[in-house]
Amino acid sequence: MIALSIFLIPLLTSFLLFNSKTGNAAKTALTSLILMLLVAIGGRVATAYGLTGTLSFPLISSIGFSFSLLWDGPAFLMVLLTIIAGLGIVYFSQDKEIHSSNRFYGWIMMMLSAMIGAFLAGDALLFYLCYEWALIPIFFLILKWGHGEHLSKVTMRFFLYTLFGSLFMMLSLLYVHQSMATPSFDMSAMWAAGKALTAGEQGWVFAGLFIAFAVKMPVFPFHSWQPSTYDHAPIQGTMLLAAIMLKMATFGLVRWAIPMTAVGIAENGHWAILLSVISVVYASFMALTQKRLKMMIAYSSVAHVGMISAGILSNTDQGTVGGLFEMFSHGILAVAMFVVYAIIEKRYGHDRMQEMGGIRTAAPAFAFLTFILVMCNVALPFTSGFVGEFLLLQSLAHYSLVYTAIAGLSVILGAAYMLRGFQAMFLGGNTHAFEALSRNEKNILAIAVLLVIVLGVYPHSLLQLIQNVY
Amino acid sequence: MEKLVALIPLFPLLGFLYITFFGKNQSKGTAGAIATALVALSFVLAILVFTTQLHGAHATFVKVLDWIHVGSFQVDLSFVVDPLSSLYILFITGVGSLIHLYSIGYMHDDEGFHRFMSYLNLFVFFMLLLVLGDNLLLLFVGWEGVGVCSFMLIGFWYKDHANNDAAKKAFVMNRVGDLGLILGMSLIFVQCGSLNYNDLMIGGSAIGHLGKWATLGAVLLFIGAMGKSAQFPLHTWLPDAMAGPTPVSALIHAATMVTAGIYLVARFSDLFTISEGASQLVTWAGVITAVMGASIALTQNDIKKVLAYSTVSQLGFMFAALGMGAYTIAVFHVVTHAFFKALLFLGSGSVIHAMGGEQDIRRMGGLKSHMPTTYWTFLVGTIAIAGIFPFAGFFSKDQILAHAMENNTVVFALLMLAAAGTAFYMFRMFYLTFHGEFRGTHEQEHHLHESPKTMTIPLVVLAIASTVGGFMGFPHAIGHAMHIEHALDHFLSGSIELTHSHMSVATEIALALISMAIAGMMILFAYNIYIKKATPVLEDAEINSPLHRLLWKKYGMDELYDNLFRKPIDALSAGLYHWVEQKMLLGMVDGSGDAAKGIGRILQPLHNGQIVTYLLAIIVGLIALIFAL
Amino acid sequence: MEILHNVTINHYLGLSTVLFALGVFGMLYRKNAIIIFMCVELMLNAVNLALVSFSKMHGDTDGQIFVFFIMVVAAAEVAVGLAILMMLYRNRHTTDTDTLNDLKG
Amino acid sequence: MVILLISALLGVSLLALEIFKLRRWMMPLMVMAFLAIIGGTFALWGMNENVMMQGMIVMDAYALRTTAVLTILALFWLLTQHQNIEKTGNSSDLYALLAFSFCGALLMTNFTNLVMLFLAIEILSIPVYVLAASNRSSLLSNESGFKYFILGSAASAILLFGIALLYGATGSFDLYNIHDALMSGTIAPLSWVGLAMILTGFGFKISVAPFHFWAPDVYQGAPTPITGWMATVVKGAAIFGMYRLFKGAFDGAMPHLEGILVIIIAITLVIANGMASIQSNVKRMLAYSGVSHAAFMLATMIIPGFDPQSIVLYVISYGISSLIVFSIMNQVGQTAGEELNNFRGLSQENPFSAAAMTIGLLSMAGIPPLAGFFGKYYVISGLISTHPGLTIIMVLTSVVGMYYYLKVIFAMYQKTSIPVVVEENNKVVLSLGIIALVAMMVAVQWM
Repeated sequence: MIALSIFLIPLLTSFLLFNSKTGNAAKTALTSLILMLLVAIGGRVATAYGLTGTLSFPLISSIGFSFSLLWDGPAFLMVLLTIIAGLGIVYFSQDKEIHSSNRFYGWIMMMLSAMIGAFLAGDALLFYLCYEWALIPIFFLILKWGHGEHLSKVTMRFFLYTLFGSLFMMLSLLYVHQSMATPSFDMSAMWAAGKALTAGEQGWVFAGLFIAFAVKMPVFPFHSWQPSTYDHAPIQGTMLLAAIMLKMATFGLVRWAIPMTAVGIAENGHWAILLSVISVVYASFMALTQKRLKMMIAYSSVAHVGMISAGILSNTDQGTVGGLFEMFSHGILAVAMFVVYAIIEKRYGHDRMQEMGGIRTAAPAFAFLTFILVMCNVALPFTSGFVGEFLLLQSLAHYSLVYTAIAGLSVILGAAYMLRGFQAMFLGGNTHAFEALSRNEKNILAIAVLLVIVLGVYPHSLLQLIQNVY
Repeated sequence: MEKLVALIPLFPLLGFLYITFFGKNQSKGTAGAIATALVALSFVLAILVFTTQLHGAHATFVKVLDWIHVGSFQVDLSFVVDPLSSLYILFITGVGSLIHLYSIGYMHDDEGFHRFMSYLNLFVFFMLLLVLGDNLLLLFVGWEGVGVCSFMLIGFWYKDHANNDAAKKAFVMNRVGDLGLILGMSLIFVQCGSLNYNDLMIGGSAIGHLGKWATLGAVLLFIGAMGKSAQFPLHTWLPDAMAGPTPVSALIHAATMVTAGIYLVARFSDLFTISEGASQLVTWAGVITAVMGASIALTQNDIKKVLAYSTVSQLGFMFAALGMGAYTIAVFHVVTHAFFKALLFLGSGSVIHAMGGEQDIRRMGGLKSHMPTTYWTFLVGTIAIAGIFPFAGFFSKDQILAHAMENNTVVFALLMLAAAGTAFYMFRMFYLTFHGEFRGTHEQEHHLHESPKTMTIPLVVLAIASTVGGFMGFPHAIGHAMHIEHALDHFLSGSIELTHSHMSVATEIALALISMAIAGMMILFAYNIYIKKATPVLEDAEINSPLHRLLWKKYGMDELYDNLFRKPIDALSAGLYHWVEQKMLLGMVDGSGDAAKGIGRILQPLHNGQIVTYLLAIIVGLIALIFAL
Repeated sequence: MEILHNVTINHYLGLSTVLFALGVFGMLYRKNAIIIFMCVELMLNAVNLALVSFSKMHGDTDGQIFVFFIMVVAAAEVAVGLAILMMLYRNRHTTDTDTLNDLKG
Repeated sequence: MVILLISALLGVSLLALEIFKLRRWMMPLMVMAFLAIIGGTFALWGMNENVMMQGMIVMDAYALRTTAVLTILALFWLLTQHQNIEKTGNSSDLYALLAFSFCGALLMTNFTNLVMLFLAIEILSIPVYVLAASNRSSLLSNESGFKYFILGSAASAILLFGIALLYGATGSFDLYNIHDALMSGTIAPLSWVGLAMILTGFGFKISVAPFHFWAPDVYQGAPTPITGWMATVVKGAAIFGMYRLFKGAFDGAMPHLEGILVIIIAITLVIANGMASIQSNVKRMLAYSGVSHAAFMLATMIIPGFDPQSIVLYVISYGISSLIVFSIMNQVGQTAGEELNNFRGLSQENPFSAAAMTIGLLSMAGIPPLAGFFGKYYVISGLISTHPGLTIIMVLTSVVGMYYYLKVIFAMYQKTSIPVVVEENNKVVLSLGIIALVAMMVAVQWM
């Protein structure tokens, strides 16, 4: 029931918004999100006292498809991320000028609903449905509220590319599904069926799944849709993509790929880990050469997810837990970093870093908060980025120390490009008139920084939540 | 009593938080007093903790918080109290509180005063974490934390991009070392299954599970140490780091942070002892650094740059000692070095303060009469570093040399050379600064003054420490009779491998005399050139002799790195971005779309609207089917 | 008469095939819509011939009955076809199929 | 039997109504007839096989389901298109022709004898020849009707010759007898040739490569409502008939057949999607997309076993999606034109139409949770273990498919100063269709 209501609240809100006036769309969305947060946390507490949050009823019994929602630690964590990121996005944009805002927030809420569905899904087909369905709202968000001269080309590329990937996931899931005596998409049945396949078959099944996830995460060389899409999307869309949407893919690795095809990955999945590791370094190089803030953040995001992917695929406790933790941390960080971008872009009218400078003098608090976020981005200890990234590197080290060393290069390169950007924008003497941050902007950054530090200093509870679930 | 250790890092942290969030309303005096008092409080606690270790060393663990527990990976926020860590916290908080006090005066006119004090507090917090952590990961927290503080403090005057560049360079080069440390940790965890000192070394001996990986593990840890402690080839950031305010140079880039590498190697002495190869590497890196640092310092004219290269060189001495197995001696040198180098930096700060920001010793001279306290304390520091009995530097440096003589003659010769150079460049700087005629502008001369009390008190305290600090490590020859020989050695034996020496008393005394004689000769040499002959120092443009130029240009390492790493990496990423990212990958994606359209374009003429064509296609299809079936 | 007795099913089938092929080739080579239309009829009649002969061979009447159906359908087709053709001619004043390519690509 | 009678009488009654000048009763009559047929199928749902007319036709579960599907499509077509038909002025002729065609379509679902098959095809096709040319003043419509007629009757002749040869080889027109004959002993070369010709004939009717060339021309030229009819009811009936024939007579009997079908499907997918991606005329693009959907429908034939669920689901999901799309297409075509540019800015003044069209297109593209996804799902799920290569081609071409559907969606949501404005006269029906597309997820299990 808990899971169902968290899934339904945003969906219903989106329908409500589509049929309402533009007046207080943001308030409605915020209210709904706060309600979700309360239900989620209350639900988690209630679960501790024995209430079952899960739900399952058959939809198409002939193929074993049921509407089944889980309410375990990882699912809760990702839902929490979705809600928090959603809150951040809506809170941030509530005082912005947005045309036909009711539909705008409607699409956002629908997107959240689809993603929550994917995170909660205890049924492979349901996961796939939500995974695909999430494309539609973001597609309209980009198309209708995006900007830039190549908007339609970029949107088209994004949509087709990600669709292309996820269709391979369908093939893989169907292959596993077909191998059962009594077909069922139920999670445990799928896991068992996947494990029963030969290593060779598992390798192929994994390949299909990984291509889907690799496109969405994205991992080199499947990432070429991402920077331009981030660039053209409205800032809220970019946040949705970076903070939550790509987590569907990494979460898919944890929830579906690893349990089903662990043997296949170990024997025939080296290429995927190699690609992930290459992705980390390659994206760092890309970020190093960017002149624009948004692009730099975009590439740094690619580097982070490459690390998540590599760590998860090396398949140890540290990898799985570290991966989940890093997803959460990166989600919050992504929202915050793009808020920083939006703040600067609004005041300068562009985001070419080399043409800025001295923001620190004008807005010391802003600089302070941003610096902590930058440090989280380069995985400084006592920020949440460190806990996740370190666990992932540990996990990767179990697989190969050489890969760890290569992926670890991002430790150096990340510091180089992040500090280069920070220096260009915030430090230096020349000052440009810089309007003080609004209360909303300040609040959202402060909360993000607080979360980042609290999670970095005391990640224990969160880590306990997502342990030993498999 | 040991439980109190948890409070030691807490006080500076509180100071940081308080000044950051509420400091704006406080006057500079109050804020500075709070910051200093909190560190001093920690110092008092550190003394208490230290005394518990005096009577029979034993390691105690104090757990504060559950931190990261994932499967077999179990790491807590937990502190270790043992001789090594208690010694370190003692001089960190001690020297730290003095420098805080000094900063109140030194930074008084700076608009970023509050910021400065809070950063210093934060730095002390992280430095304490580094040495108190009972596992490698917590050490790493402090390790990175001090790195960030170093970044913020080097670039403290952020409006000048030269400072920011130096800060960034320090951070990124440190990160190169950090990668080594991360990999080392990973290797140790994978092979030994734990990162806790207790499992690895103190309570257990899991470090032995490294087996054939021991050398690799030790080398990786040492790479981390190289970055933080500015060892060749990762040393170039330290001289640049002098861009920060002088107290920062004293605290971070002389006394404490840069010795974290020595702490790391000393802490893992069990590992380095079993790996001959790694120890060799440590020795040679140390020797090369010592000689190189000393040689560059001979030609530098910036008072802080000279001290910086001197620090590099002294750190090289310490690593040479570590590599030769003299862990306790290295730590001894860390402590004495902390005293006299902090003193020297603070003294130079006092000079710079008086000179209105001027740092070039060619523009100074004759300051002796204007600032007597600074002069005398600076003299103590200079003698101490030159290695003259009975000042602190003599004891520690001499034992390193003695140990080198026992082990490897080449190392000994090179270290001796570096020591000789040290005496020369220190006195060169000393004479040029305080003696002779004043060479600056009239305006500067007019403003010359002795520094305020907050600045001179720390100088005096440190000067005393530099004078008597060496007594804790009397060599056998002197201390034997009083039963206090190697007091520090014995104390530290609770934590790290003991240094073994088989040297006879006669040799020891002979060596001490020789090294002092050489130092004395060098001092006279410097006196001869700069006081007696008053040879003017060459201006930058006049430096022509190739050797001089090479040294003055710091062996061209900065340019080399620029051409070897920075430029190629920038070019590589720009190239990858243009060719692979934009042309190849995007081209592939868009190309696959064109491919589908291409199929259509090719087939379009077939769909020409003619019934005949369509019929023909049907017939051809039919015939094909007939043959296929 | 001798020859007629030697006519086997294969001969009928051969003839039917030839007729069918003629129809096909006629459709391919002629440009006049009416001729093409007649060629279709020729093909249908070829089928009729085949069906009747098979019917005879199998000794049942199914095939022959089928022929009646085909004839009926063919008649219907003729009616519809001619109507369309007339309309086409009225609008375009030609029955040349080569010019009928406004729809293509 | 009753069902067939209703459908046959429907056409006659419509003509009669015209005579008695009761045109306004035609539409209700048709609706009632369709509802009666749907009701009939539900009433008979669980019954046993019922062989009728001396083994010429059979009412079995397959026939009932497919009948219901075709009738639902016809009803939905009627509800979305009746205004357009009535606008033409000769609605009675058109309705009657449609009713006859519908009768043929129902016959396609329940024949067991090749004679009935032939009759069904002709009854299905001949009215549609006329319908395609029904816009008498339009040269394109004329051309479309003529091409359809000439090529269609040639294809019928080829099919017929195939039937004759098969009859010669096996001595029967009955599906099951043919199957038995083919299964026992060696297979005569005649039956190979016969099969090839039957396949050609059906390939033409359902329009798969290389027999698809007529489809784009005819679809484009015919009046849009008729195109909708052809793309849904006619194509559905043809594929249902083909399924019955192939599963009934040739299943397991012809060793190479499966391989041949795989090749045909693959070629069709590539050609159709490639051609569709370069079209600027939306209607023509939809025609090519219809060809690619035909390939999917054909693919249900090679799913092992006789499980009509996949084909039934595919036809109805594709049918409803296309009818929605063609309905909007028709409105835009009448006001602005059929080119891609004419769709520009549709969402500004007509958000409902744009949304409906978008949902229809997304469903055709197979985006979950719309019906089109489940259609594709069953096909791919059935083939994944036996023909993984083919499924990969399906997936890749689906992406191309998404590309050209997206082009339309982009155009509709593009901002423009002179947006197209259309009349929205059947929102309710279209909404029902959209709901059906979403509800299919749950309804799948009853198919």
